[in-house]
Amino acid sequence: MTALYLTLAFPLFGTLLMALITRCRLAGWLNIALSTATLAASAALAWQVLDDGPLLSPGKFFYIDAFNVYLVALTAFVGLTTAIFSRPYMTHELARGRVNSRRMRLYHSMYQGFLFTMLLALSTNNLGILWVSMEGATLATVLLVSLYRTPESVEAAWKYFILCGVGIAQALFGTVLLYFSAAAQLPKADDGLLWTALHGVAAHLDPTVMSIAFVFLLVGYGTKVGLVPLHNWLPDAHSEGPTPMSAVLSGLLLNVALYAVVRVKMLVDGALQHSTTFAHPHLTGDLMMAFGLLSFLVAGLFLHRQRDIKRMFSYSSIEHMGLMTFAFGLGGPLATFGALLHMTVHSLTKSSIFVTVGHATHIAKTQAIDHIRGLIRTQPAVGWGLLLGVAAIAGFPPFGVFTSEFLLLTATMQSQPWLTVVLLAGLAIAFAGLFRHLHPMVYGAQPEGQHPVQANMLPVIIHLLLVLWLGISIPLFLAHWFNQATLLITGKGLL
Amino acid sequence: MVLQSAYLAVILALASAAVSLGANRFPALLKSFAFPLLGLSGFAAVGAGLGALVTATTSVARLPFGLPWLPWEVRIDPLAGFFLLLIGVVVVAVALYGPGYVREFQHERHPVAALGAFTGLFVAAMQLVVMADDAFLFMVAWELMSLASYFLVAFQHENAANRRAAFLYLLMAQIGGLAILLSYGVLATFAGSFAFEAMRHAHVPLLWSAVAFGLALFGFGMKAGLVPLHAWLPEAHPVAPSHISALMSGVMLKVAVYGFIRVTFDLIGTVQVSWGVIVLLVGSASALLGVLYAMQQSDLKRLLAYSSIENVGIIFIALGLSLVFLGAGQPLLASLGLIAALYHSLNHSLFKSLLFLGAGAVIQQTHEHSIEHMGGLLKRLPYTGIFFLIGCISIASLPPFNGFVSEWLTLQTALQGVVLQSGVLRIIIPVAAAMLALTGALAAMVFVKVYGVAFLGQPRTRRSRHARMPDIGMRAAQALLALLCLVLGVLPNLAINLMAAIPRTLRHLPEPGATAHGWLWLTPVAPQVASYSAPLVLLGLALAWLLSYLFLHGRRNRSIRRVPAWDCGFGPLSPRMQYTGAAFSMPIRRIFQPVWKVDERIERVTDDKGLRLTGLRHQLQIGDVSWSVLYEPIGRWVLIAARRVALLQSGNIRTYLAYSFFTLLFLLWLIT
Amino acid sequence: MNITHFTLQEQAILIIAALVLFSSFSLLAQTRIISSIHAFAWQGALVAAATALVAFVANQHHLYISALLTLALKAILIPWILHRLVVKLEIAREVETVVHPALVMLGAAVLVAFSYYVALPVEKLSLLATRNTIAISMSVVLLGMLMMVTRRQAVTQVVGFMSMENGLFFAAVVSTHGMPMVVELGVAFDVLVATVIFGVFFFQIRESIESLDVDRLNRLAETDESAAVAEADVAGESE
Amino acid sequence: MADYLNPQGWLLALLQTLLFVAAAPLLVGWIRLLKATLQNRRAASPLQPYRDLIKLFGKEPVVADTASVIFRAAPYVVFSTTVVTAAVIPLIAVNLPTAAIADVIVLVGFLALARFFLALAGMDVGTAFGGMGASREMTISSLGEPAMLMAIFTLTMTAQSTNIAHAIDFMLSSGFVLRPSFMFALFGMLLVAVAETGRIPVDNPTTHLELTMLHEAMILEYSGRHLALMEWAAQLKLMIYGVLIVNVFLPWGIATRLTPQALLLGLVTVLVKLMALAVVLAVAETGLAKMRLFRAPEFLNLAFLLALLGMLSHVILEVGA
Repeated sequence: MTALYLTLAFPLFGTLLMALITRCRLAGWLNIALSTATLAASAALAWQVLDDGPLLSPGKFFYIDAFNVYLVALTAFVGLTTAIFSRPYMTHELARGRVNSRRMRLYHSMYQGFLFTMLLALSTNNLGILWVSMEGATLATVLLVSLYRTPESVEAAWKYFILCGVGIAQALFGTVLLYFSAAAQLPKADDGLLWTALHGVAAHLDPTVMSIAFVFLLVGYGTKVGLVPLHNWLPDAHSEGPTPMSAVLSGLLLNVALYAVVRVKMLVDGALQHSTTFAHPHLTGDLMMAFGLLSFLVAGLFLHRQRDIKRMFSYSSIEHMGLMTFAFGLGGPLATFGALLHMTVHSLTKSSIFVTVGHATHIAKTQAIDHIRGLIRTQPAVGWGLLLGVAAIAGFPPFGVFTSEFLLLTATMQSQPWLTVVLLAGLAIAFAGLFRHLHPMVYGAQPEGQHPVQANMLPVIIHLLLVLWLGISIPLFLAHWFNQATLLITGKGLL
Repeated sequence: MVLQSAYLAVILALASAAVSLGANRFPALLKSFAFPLLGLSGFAAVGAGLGALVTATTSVARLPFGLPWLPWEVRIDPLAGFFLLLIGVVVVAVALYGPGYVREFQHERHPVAALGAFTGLFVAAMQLVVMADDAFLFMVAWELMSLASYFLVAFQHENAANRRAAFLYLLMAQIGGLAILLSYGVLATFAGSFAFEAMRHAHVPLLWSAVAFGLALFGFGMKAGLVPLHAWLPEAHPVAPSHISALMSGVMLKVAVYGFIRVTFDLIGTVQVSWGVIVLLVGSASALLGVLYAMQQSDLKRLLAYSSIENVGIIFIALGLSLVFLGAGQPLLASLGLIAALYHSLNHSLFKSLLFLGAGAVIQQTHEHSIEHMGGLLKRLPYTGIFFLIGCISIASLPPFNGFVSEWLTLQTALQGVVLQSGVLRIIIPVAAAMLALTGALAAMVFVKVYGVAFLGQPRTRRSRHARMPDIGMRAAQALLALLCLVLGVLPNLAINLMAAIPRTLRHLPEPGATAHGWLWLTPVAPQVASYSAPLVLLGLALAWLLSYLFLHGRRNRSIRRVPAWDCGFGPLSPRMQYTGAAFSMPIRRIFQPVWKVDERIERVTDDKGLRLTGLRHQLQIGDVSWSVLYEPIGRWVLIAARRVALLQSGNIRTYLAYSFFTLLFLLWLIT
Repeated sequence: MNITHFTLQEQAILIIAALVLFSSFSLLAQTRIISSIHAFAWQGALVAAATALVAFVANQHHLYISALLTLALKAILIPWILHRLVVKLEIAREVETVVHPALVMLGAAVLVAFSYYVALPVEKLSLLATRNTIAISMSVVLLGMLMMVTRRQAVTQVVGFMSMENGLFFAAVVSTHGMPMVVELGVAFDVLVATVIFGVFFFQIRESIESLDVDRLNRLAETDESAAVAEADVAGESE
Repeated sequence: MADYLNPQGWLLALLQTLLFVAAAPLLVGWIRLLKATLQNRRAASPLQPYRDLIKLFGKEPVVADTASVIFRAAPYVVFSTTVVTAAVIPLIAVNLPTAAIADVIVLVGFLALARFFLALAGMDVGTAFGGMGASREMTISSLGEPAMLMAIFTLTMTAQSTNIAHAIDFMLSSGFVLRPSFMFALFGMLLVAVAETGRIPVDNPTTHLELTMLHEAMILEYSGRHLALMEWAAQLKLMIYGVLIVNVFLPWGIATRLTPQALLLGLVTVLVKLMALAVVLAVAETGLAKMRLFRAPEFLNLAFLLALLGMLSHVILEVGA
């Protein structure tokens, strides 16, 4: 229990502390230190949960099970590595004069605040608090998106704010409906938002209300997941903010939003599948599959027309989130296992890609793909990092993304054989879209006036090594971990 | 024992990859460690292969990698052993050749570390593909193979053409890989597992097995370069460093063939005659078109790449015959066809690697890629010249070299089509065989062109006039391969006896009695049907040569006078008077007009006043038709779709809000 | 059961609900920013009143607190902040044109009908007298979105957003006597912070495009013509 | 091939080969004589080719200084390959051990090998004519090969063997049967033979007009014994095709048992048949004119078509589907 509180306390404390610290250099290091502490705490928490099962805090306010604890650990981990990357990066930005020390203060404080909201959203047991912290995440990041104060960044931030705000509002309406239908079933009305309580009585909840609620929640949290056609804010926000922000947004925020959707789906499924009257019991799954597939294909096509490197990779994030949504919608242990694995490898790979992209943009002094050239010649570490990262995200073995996609395709083939063709077509299109832009950036001779920058490739190396490891062989404890999560979500395990 | 040796091969290859990572800082590493390790890996592979073939045993193992419920299964049966052998031989040659060849790159400060590392990975991946016994490991190794070779293709990425080739290669490799994955998926759905062992015993309904077969043909055909899925091959093979081209053309295509054989003959239980016919037709088309395209190339390595398409086509003709006979219940002939296909795979990997290594030596010395700029090289590079000649004779399938034997076996198999019931097949098969004959004859013409233009006559450019001999290692590699070409041509029974176990262990086919009458006679079906004795042929040739030589030189005036060429009395010869490659292939270009996208124009160059004609400029571009009819349209469709989709991102926030709004309303309407 | 079976207070709640709906319509109809802010304030007040009434009827004491909260936040604080911002930005007198106002009104009416149709099955479930108001609250939410879609003014968009929040809050109150306290506090906090940040953004937008017309925030489009523009920008950047 | 160990058979095979090689120039002389008489010219003696060969052997060979080793090796390769080819063809007797060494497909391979080196030799000196000749020769032969194989297939489908000796045995054993497939195959074979041996109307062995010659263009630079070998090989090739045609399609009279009288009979009959064939050839060559190079493909397509018809008629008329 203390581990949990510490996990939440460190970033919260960090948020306040950073707001006071004026010396950027110190702040950068502190940022790393706090993230390390958070990671340690979350690791302890994970260990505890793995050993003696789910964990319900007194007052039922927090609930930690295999599903969210691994996301907690992942969040803390990526938070740390990104913090490591962000220190030299932001110092460089400061040197370039794109930010001043006041904004640096804001940046660091909000970085911790963002981590806090993420961890809170993951660990809470109360759907209302889940909503509150999701909104909090938006509030924490929106000012960072407009950190550079360029017209584009302000515009992006505004869109991000409005669209996510509206989406989140819809989610709140869905939550209210949930509460409403639960209140009828539960003795104590105040428990009506506790996930544990709801899950207990899910079978008795009214299917119609639940389905309406699910629609609101799906559209609401789906906006934050970035499902087409609710995705429009995502490429803007990811491309205009500082790169460490893009890394955590792509690597973490989307995961957490999807996590919320899945949690809700579990409830609604409980209601729908036990009811005898309701017309289509697989509504949730079908909706998610439809959204997922749509996002997957559309994002793949979008990749072909990108001019901004960060924008391109944010579209690839949409694509992969679509794939995961599809997989969760597909249901079944195999698909779910694959989706969980994909969540992990995607956030690892994608954040590492954004790290390299950050360095690349520093080398070329622009984000325009047309002006990033010959990275391998200019700075081999960055060039190869980008190349390998993209190869990994494109699903090439021996990287883990291949494994998860392999599982997803297998699962699809078993339940929906014809959708497999669509998936494969989408994969091919997305692949072509990524590489056609990647090639001229990494290959070719070194353009004049382009010099190496002081880059910290440690996060990239760590992430890629982890992904490689997951691709060659999944360690047993991790497999069991995923398996428990699968057990929770689908009711039957894989191992 | 076999397994250990195979593991050793993989580990050594990986070790060589690891070692060469340091090559940028210590260039000596490559020469003194990386390539020797690669060579050892090759020897280990040969050992494993021979072991599996000689003992005709199947060894199985399970490695602690992969998914918890899907460990890596490894299995080496004679088929896998055969391909391990094939890989190993070429790898040994490449390891000999490498040090001398990459020195040039080191001089030009290319990052040779990447070269060495990915070469090692590439070899290891190919060995793993052959060893894999479950779809997951197979796919991992397969895609790793594609990825590593992709990096090698992109090695000299300074010029844009190479980048484009690499991109095209990776894209098509990816698509093919997905198709293969899908085909395995279909099989696994019925087998309930991704282990090959389960697939072998699964009962797949006819429709689905046909789907699986089609996907496998598509996927592996794309890798093997069957027309019209070949577009990447002539782009990618030439731009890689030559020893890599040798590996790609010589070995990687065979790995694709292996995959096809594994899936079709081994995993899919029942085989239909119609499949065989399809494979036969596709093979014939690839063979003919491949050689016709090769005919019109002037870039040496590009020409060789196209000829690889041709040879893969020949291999698939033999496979198609084998499938037809299998479906028609003629196991003996089926195994004969299989043997023919395997034999041609082995031969092609030998002489194609030989030719690519030779081409590499030539290009390294002359820095010319187009044969139109070479000429007279036989005098400058005598060894390479002779070995290259041997390669040309072999690939032109002329006796007494190895190419002829396998093509002869294929023809013999085809001739047995008479035993089939269906008259249609009895017509199709001989026509296909005639196409094969045409292909062979054209191939001979192609390589007369190559050798005649590049190695004979007079040097056409200064650089080819000053070419120098490559170093000993490079020559040794070519010598090894050339020797093997001759041995496999003269003692075919040796190789066939080695392969004899494969049809039996693969699907209990009877061994063909091709070698039933002793080492001297090759009798595919029966001595009274057809027989060929390569040793005696060689003996006869030697005898006749000797006699005529003695007969002529036993007399006086054995002296030979050297004079300027007569040339029907025209003036002194200049290199520019020689017949060019384009001119040489012109008749064929006119006869088979519609096969290419020919862009030929002749410009009249006049003096500044535009009155006097000072010269003619002849321009010739040979385009691949498959681009204009297949690939470019697809690309266009994708871009159009992307443009449509981009309208979503209109930039107006109210539109975005409207999306969200209407999505909500639509869903609400949907569920109530 | 129809309205005659209700107690007087319950009928009063229904009256207020109707007024809230009306306020949403008036928000849609307002063209002057100031007056839309006022309308928004009135809506907040009405919601607060409704909350108080519900608290009285169902004597749920914690609802009094949230009623106060609503009053303070939605009826006073936020309108005041917005008002000051508008004055600061000197757009108080600005009049924005709505395209086809009649059409918008019609659409709004349709939306109300639609949300009633959607909410029917929900209402069957509840035993509260106020359940019929769920349709109302849902339509308030939808009308808020409609307002955001139809208005080009950043400020009015915010107002629309806030009125959505009103709708949500109203729904929570009337359908289920309010959410747990902690949640409501959290929501209130978020809304407050959101308002502040909105304020910040007005100035940022203002300094970046010299106006608050959100239609002019379209540098990040990806359609072809915008691509051409982007090209030009990139070229400019590179020099 | 049970008897491939008896020395007598080998001896006979050797003799037959020598006879084959020796008789080749005579056939050419005979054809020339026939043509001359048909064209009302005073004919040279049929032994003239021998005189030419001897003269050439006597002369000192002159080699262009641009030529490489290939140029000097080619004549020997071409000649010995052709000789080996001749060795496996039953001339006067079947069932000789040599017949088993190679079947008819291998024969095609041998001829291709000879052609390969001939073409290389043509390109070696680096003159325009050599290259031109090589290009044209290879083109025509590559079009001829499928036609020839098609005709062979038609035969083998009936005879169930690609081994010439066994095919001939089959013909003899099955008696005289009128097979439409054989008719077509025979015509196809004839056309291919004409094209391959460089006779009118595809090529003109007597021309030295640079732009019309095919075979001659490749050996322009040769002289002395090299030239002699090349010429001899060409004459052998003509003889080979002739013998193939007469012995495979009309094998009657060839010796099946190795008794002296049988061999004598075989010798006589084969001579008669060859002379008859020569008459046909001479008449045809006198009647026809050489065609343009780019009509040659049509000529060979016709050959292929005939062979294909033969195969079809075999499938349809003789066995039925």
